[in-house]
Amino acid sequence: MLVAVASLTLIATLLGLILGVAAKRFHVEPTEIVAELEALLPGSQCGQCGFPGCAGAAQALAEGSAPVTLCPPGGPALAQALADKLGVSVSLGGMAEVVPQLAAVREEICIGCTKCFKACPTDAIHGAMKQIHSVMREACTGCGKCVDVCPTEALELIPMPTTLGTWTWTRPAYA
Amino acid sequence: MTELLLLLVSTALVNNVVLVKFLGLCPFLGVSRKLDAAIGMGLATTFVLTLASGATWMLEHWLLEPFSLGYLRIVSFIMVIAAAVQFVELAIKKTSPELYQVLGIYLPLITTNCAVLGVALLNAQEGAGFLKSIFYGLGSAAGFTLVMVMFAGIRERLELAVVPAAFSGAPIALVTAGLLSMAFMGFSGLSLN
Amino acid sequence: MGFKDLLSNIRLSWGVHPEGHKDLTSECGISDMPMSERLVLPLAQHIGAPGRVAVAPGERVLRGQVLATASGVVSAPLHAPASGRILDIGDYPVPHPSGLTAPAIVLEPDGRDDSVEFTGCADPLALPPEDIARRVAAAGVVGLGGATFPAAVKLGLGKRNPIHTLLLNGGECEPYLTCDDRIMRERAPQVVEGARLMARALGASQIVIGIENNKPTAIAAIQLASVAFPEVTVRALPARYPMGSEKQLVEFLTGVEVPAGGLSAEIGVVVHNVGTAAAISQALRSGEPLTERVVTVSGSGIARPANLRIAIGTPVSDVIAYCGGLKPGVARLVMGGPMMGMILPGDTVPIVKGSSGILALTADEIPAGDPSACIRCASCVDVCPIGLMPMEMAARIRAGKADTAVDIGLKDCIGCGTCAYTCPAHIPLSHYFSYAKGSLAAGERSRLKNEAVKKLTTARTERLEREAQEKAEAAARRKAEREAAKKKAAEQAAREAAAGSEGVPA
Amino acid sequence: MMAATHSPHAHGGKSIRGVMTAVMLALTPVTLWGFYLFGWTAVWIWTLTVSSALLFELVCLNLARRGGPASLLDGSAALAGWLLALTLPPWAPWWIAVLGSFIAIAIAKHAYGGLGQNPFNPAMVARVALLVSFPLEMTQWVSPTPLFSGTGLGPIDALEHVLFGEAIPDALTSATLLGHVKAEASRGLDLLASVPALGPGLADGIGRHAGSLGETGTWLILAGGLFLLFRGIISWHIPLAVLTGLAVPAAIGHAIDPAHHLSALHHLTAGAALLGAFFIATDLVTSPATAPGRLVYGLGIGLLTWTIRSFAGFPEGFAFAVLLMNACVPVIDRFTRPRIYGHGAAQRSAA
Repeated sequence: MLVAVASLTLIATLLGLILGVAAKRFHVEPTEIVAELEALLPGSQCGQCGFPGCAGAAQALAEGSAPVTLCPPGGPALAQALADKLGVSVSLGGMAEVVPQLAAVREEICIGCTKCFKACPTDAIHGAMKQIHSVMREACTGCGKCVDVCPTEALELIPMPTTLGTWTWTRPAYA
Repeated sequence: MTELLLLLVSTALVNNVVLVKFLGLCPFLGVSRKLDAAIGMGLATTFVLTLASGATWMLEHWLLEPFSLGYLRIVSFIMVIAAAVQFVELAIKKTSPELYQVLGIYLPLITTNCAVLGVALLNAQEGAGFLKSIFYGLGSAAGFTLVMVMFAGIRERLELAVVPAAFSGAPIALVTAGLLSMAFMGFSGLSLN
Repeated sequence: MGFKDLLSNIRLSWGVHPEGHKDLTSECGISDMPMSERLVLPLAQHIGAPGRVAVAPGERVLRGQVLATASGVVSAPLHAPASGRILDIGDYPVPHPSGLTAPAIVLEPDGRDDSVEFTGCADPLALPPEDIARRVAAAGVVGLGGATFPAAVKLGLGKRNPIHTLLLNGGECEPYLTCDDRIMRERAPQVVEGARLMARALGASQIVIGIENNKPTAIAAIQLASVAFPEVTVRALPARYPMGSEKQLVEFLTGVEVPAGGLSAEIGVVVHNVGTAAAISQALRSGEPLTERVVTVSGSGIARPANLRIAIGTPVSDVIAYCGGLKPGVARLVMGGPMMGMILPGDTVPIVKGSSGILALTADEIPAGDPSACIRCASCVDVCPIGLMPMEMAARIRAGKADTAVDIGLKDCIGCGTCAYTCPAHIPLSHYFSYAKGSLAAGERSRLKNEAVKKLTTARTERLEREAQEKAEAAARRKAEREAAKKKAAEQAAREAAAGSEGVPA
Repeated sequence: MMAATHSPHAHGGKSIRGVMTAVMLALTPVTLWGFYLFGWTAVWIWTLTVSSALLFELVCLNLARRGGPASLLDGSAALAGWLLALTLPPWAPWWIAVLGSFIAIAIAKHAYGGLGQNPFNPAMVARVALLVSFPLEMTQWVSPTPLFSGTGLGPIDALEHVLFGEAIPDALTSATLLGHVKAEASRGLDLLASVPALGPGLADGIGRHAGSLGETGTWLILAGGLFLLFRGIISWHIPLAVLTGLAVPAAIGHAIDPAHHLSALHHLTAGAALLGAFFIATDLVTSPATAPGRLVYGLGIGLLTWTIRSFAGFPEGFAFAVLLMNACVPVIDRFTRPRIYGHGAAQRSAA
């Protein structure tokens, strides 16, 4: 009986020692996953994902309580990047029809009250007091904050128009 | 020497540990989604299995038999295997992080891989010599890796196929594993006299 | 064909032999087409930034006057093909499968043909190299093989890496097209002179002109025109498609491969089309800019196939009318060759600098049968000139994994269409690859936009903080001033009070 | 406004039906020889297999609600049934043929999603499944009863035999060369005595000997194979590699120990080697995509066939070898990809 106990404890300590040395030599510092996820997110704090901001969304992603397709402005590219980071497989089907939106000013009823560009997270709308405002297409993420604050409802979200530069071939039909 | 080589071939092909003895099925189905993961898993298991065969032989013949502690066989074997797996996990985490991430939970699960413990116990039961049990471990691990790689290759191709909904995912993997094991029956009765 | 060509013929395992159909137009000499009543000149007729408009609607312009200047390094100017009045500057349909419109200048020729004063040059070869490149740029010459890369920019490659060989591409491996063939036969001296001009601009010591061996008369004509110049050699190329692609031409004529993702200039070689060479020689000699080009109008759906010299901007409908109109049963209008050409959304689109051909194809000339499942016969792998695996890439794209298709070489695909041509299952492989490249580019655009949005938001938050800070400082400053003023007033009052009290007792 | 159709606007004219009909055309001489050699039963077995294959294809296509008559008649199902029929014993009972077709079409092909997506050759999956589950019926060889020689059964009794399947009269039962060798070897007799004893017929070139329905007409198989090579449907790599992979170890084995190993010629002409090399191993769907890959695949099949024939329990290892190498095809494809132009460019000598 004594031999059993003695031999097992001996082997255990020996293996423990080997592993201790190995752990020291193979040490890799753990990476801060939440910071990395937040770095990937667009950072426009637009709240379309339902979380207070990108930091909240990153936290939820790290905990796994939110899907990687939670960020519409990010589009499929961001969903794929988040999936790769978290080592999760993602089906981009759902993302496909989220056509990027663009805020558009109906010039005939814009009274130049400047409320909208104060609300815009990316300063995409420019104009001056009493001047007709206009939206810069490259900067607008289609978050819709401006639409809510506009008193005369001159702002509306339209699907991003395709130009020769952004037109792409459709997916070929497969038998 | 040829006798050991024939042993290697017969354990790898004739009574293949996965497709004939049906040991180590969970990593076989779990990690075979990607070919690189399968190769990584195969090599890790080969290292652990060969190391464990040698270590368990020593344990068996130098400790358990002289002091007739046969009842400790499983406990001590598992301890050695677990230590080997932990060592491999640290090594892989350092050398290739993306393989570590791809293997995920299945890397520490090599400890519970019934092929590893199974082969070690079979060695102990048959009372094979040191070199013979090393080759036996190596052979079954080689068989495991070979089948794993083949199966992962097929599954990677099936990922791209439009498999009917009723079959997609695990069912088609199991059907394929069945066909593969049927193909391996060709080796049954292969005696290299 | 020299022994070396025979030997190298064995090495060619890639490529296909589509039905040539060149007999339809190979004997039609280049004839001029009368000017149409309305020219539509798109601003983006070349690779690189579109031109910046230099005229206003209603303005009267002379032939050869600059309508749009080049903007940025990789761009080319646009000139008026005829004197007349600018009707409009706006969005008009352009030759693109999407049918979308793009900014274009509409010119109404007045038929009086008064032109700008052209500064030609009797012996262009005496010009210094930089001067050649400058004149080529001023003339707005672009690659006429179909790629439409601004020619002058390519001539500038000589500065960065040493160029030892200029390859002239007389392959014209696309079926139906014979415009290069006719140019080589009828303007061999200009082609050779253009080549020598480009070689001089590049500093290249050797010129090799590759012509497919199914054009013997062209080979003879070019050989005759270049007999006096030892540095020019003519090589016969085996007739197969895509022999005329830049990468295949470089590998066959120099034995060295263009590095992946790089330019042929990195291995000291520059490739130009024979049509471009002729255009450069004519532009430098006459001083006239590039305002017209030779176009093959063919296909069994056109009444009178022909090779026409057409002004840039001429609507395709006028070209078809001039060639006797369409026969019944035309299924498809294609600009360029059938293998890489684009379907035209309609016949109102204009001829542009890159239009090498207009084809009216009937139902039995275009692929029939809808796609069925891939049977992995791998004939696409055998024919791919770049050594890719089209069936594997298409399977990955179809499964929605376009990024894994990039790992096996999607970025190296030159879109030559050979795999789709030979696929027994009629799978639209080229379409898959264009779709994948498009969706990857869209992904890249949205990634860049995400980064830009991040910069914008951080800039905005900084701006708001700065404004808040400034407001706070301003408020603090004003408060301080008010206090100071109050204190001064208080002291003032105190002093007055003190002065008052002093006055009285004295 | 015409829909945006992508280039190329031309096509080479090849079609799947063209490929399949060419292969079936190449198979016709061998099949007719099988009919002649084994009488009416072979005709019924062949018809039954091919028609049940087409029936199962129709059922599976409708279940999958995909592909109308076009893909039913593209010939792939008929070809799979045809190849399976050629590897069955000519006087096998009807349910062997129908069950084989079911396994080939429903399980080996449509479970994976139909044409082009099955990793294993459907005919071989069916044959191995039948061989493993019904060893007796699958090794019931019958010596040739040429069609018009009156020895075999008339068309009607042949149909009765196939449907009601009473035992084959003993006079007709026979053994194939491989089956005989395996039996003798297990009884410890050496081959030198037993092979000549079986008479010239067993291994002659003309193929007037027992065997599967389509295995025996050696010269006709070669003719069909060369026709396919000439039409460019298959490339020479796989047939050559399979035959070399079988002949070389056989020659070496025979040289070392003629008592236990058949000669190379015997191995090549016996069993499914020749039929398999030209028609089964070259199945486009389950063979590698590149030339080097095909060579490795073919050599693997040849070697495995020889190993199983010489050392394993089953007399004929070709079907197993094909399945094993089919399983390796994705890995072979992965590691024999052609070098992409411009990558690691081999700076060949400047021309």
